[in-house]
Amino acid sequence: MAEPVLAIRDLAAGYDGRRVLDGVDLVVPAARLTAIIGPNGHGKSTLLKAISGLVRVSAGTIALRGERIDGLRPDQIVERGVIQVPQGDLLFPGMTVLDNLLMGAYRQDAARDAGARLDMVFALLPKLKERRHQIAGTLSGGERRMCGIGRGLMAGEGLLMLDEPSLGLAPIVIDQIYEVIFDLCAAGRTILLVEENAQRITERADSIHLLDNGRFVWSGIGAELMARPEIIEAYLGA
Amino acid sequence: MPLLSCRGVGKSFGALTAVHDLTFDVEPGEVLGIGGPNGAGKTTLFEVISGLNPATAGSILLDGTDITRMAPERICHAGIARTFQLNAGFDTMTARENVLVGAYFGRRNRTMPSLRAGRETERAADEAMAMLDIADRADRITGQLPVLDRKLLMMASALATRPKLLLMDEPVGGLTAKEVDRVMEAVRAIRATGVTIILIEHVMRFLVQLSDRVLIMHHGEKIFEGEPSRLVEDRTVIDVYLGQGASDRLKSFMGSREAAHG
Amino acid sequence: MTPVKRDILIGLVLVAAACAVPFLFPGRYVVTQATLFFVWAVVVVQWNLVLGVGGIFSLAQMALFATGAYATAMMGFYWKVPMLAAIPLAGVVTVAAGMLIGLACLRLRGPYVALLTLAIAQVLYVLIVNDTACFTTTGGCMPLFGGVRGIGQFGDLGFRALMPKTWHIAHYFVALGLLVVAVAMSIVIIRGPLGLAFRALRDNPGYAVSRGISRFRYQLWIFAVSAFLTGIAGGFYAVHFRVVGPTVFSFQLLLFLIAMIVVGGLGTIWGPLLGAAVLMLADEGVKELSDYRNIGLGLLLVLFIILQPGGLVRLFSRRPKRAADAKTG
Amino acid sequence: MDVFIQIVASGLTLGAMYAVATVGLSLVYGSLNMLNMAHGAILTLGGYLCYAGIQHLGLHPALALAGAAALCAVVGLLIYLGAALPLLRAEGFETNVFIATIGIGSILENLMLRGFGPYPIPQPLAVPGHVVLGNVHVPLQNLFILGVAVVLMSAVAFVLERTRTGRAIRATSMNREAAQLMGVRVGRVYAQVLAVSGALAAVSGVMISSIATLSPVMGGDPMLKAFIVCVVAGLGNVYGAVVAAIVLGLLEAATQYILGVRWSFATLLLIVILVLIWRPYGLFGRTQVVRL
Repeated sequence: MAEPVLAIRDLAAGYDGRRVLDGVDLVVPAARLTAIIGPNGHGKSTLLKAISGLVRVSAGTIALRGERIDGLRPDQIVERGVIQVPQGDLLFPGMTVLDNLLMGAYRQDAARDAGARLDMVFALLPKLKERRHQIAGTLSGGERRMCGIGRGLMAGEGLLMLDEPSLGLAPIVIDQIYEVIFDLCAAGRTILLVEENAQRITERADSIHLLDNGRFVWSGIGAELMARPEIIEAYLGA
Repeated sequence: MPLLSCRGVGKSFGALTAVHDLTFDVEPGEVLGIGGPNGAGKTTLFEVISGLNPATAGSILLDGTDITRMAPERICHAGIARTFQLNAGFDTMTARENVLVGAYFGRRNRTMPSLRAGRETERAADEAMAMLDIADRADRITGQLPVLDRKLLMMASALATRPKLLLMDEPVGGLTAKEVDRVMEAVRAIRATGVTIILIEHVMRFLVQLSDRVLIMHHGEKIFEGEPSRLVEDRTVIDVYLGQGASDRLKSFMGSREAAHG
Repeated sequence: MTPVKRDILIGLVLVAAACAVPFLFPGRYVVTQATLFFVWAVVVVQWNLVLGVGGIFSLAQMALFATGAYATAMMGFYWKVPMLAAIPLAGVVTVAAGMLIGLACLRLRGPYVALLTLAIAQVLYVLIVNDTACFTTTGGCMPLFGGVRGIGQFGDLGFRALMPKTWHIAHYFVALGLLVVAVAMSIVIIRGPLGLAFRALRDNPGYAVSRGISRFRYQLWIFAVSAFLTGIAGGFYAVHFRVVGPTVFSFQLLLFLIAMIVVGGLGTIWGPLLGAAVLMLADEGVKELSDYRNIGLGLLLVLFIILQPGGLVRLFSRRPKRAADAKTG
Repeated sequence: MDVFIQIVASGLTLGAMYAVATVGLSLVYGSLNMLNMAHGAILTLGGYLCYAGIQHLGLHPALALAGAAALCAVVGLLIYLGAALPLLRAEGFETNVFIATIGIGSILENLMLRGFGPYPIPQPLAVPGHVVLGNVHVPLQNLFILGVAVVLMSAVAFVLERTRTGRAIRATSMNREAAQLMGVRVGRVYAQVLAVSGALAAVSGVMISSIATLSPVMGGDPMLKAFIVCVVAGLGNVYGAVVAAIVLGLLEAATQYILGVRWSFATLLLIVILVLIWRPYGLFGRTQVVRL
């Protein structure tokens, strides 16, 4: 098998003294959709933050294409091509949509072909083109999410991590967002996705990992998960 | 007479209307569940009822008394207590002190506070903690408690104000299925003491099992009001909120429950 | 042992030790410095209620102290009010001033409070210093607030006449008495319902309000309560030094006092007291440095905040790490 | 009419000085939530360094000004490395850094007291001559100050709006975590902002001392006014601060003329209190809805 894009071994991380992740192992293969599911408040977002360097890693290693990135600053990690679309969008509220997107291309090598990438993002998310001069703080929930994803795409190639892209959205908007995500997969993008609703991704994800109480308790493909209703019942509820 | 009566309640922030012309009643002893997409104005409705962010239109009556423009602490004294979406707490204080705040200040207006909280207040706080089964956490610092304990603590301090009406904003957000069951038990116990409850929740299992009646909001307006079982038959609700998938799952869940009880 | 009982025990031991001081060190210098220490300790213990317990970043405490001092002096100077009546009256005047400041800060968040209160103190200073118009001419030109030179000759507690040799010991015990009252008040407030309300409002104002605590009422309470003894301490300071001038507004003094609270431990009962003691001693120590004294104190303050952000009192605390700092965010 | 020109001329000069003094303060608060209480001392230091450069080293005034700005930028950088950076790691940053910078300001002020003595010294950097508008003699010094301020403000605006660094600063001040996720090295942004703020403080210190005098405590008054400007504009709002500074300068000139110097500061304060009661987050500040 080809070298994975991301390999995490025995990772422990948390916030001042409180350990949220303990003994996490994860492999994200290239050009695949890897999904993390599990109840809220059990470390999914913390894991993405630890990968991005926002949360300090207290033990274990994170390697990007064989090169260790744990312990690096967030900007260094982004510079190496680990892009996160955070939960709750975290747009720059006082900037226009266009400026938000251009901030996405802040990385040195993304800045060079920002123009071409902008066309690509506008083609993928036409709503953003309409709204490009609007101040981001005044967008509706669905538009904000699209702006957040578009901003992530502006950063160029690399690992794309999406933290609950469907959170708090009306089902119709969720469908649109997932259409974009699946399109990106089909185009060969490596994606690490955190999602609360397992059903939504069981058919499309290449591998699914169930995170509970700071560690992975089950891994497999979607069909296997559907065959184990007791797992869904115990961890995710109906 | 209904315990709570909202008449044409509206709330706008400048040009943005968060809640629009909302009318509904809550009968004493009832549990009303509120659902709807994020940004539908559910939490804003709670802000309006609890007075933290007063209504810009309409009126709200509690037991026939107009509380629309009352200060939030007055509304608390009048008998409405609330829990919050995020795990609000007095983080540097002990769990017991958190509940004492509710027991001492939440029941009546204290213009001239006494030098000590007093026996009765302390007993009320201990009772509220015992009811939610968190008495053993009394001396822990609140900021260091795990999520479930913080949520139960928030409920205990609400109960300590001896409310007629309890507003609960996503009481099981971020909890595992097992923890959801524990909160569900707690809510049933609270209800058994005669407290009327309005709860906002996205976890439909929780919402439909506890509620006598469900109200669905969308873009600040009421798009559905009725029994939980009718939720999955309503086209609008499915279209804007549940989606076909969630609706089917809910239907089968309720079906299995019927079968189990019947 | 309950916390209150422990506090009372600590308090009794300290008072007993303090009573022995004038007999162990009969020299005037030690007793006078200790008296000054008591005065500053009263101020920081009260200030700590606002700053540490209430989490309200008010820098107006020295302006309140000045209010008490000026009110005492002016009552004595203009109306010949006896000092025993003037000082408590000045306390009441200070309470009114404190409540006004509390009212002005009611809707403001952390740094805005700091700026507003600092500006209020500064404007009082500027008004007093710039005032050169003669208000009376008895005994030379005298502006209403005394101008740069301040106000003198307004009266005395009477100890100087009564015991010309040992009046400073009498003042020592008066100041000690004030401090005992101040600490007792601080214990009652921090451990009682008022403290519960103040801390609740500090930790989470929105949540506190929804649990029935009126922000308006308790903000006024906290400013009123902490103003009263601060004003009285100001009055005593005026009587003790027999003159009040605009130096009480000095930024160095403000810094010195705020350093006491921070070094000792914000929001705790004994922290400010400990900090006051440590800084008075440190000040004594750097006196040799004369001109470099303020630099030394500044360095001390900066190092303390960076190395021991919770204050000295945390070293004695058995409790696990506790966020005692004011939440301004 | 002459009175009007007089007020506008001195008001604009005051406003220009306050704007330069305020922008740095506002930038720092906007990006770090740090209220830099040492700002006034840095401002004074700038004035003295320029004086020392001209008087003792015999530098060309422009060179002395640039040198003062550069050295004060270093002081800003040192404050970041020595105080802000370690405090950012602990809880209660806003409170701690506030008090720590009070201490730093006091240290600087006392060092200057030691180095330059307590007595006021004239600032040698002066532009002689004046122009006549109507019947009013407007000193060239005032126009020079106005010119420098306009250039500096334009430069700051250009950097903020048009450069990669500027976008990073704005992004960091709007959302620190999001900026990090875009690849912004926020530590460097903080250092840059404090350095720029130090340099601007130095320039404003030179300006202020050139129409008044140099003394170790001269920074207190402009810092307080800079705070007032910040508060009126809404903390961290850079452009609002420029507008508020100019309005404040004009207002101060007008009240000085109408009520006399003695009451002008009290009047300004009254206005601030009223503004804060009317809008607790300042004129251009956004009200934050706190969700629980």
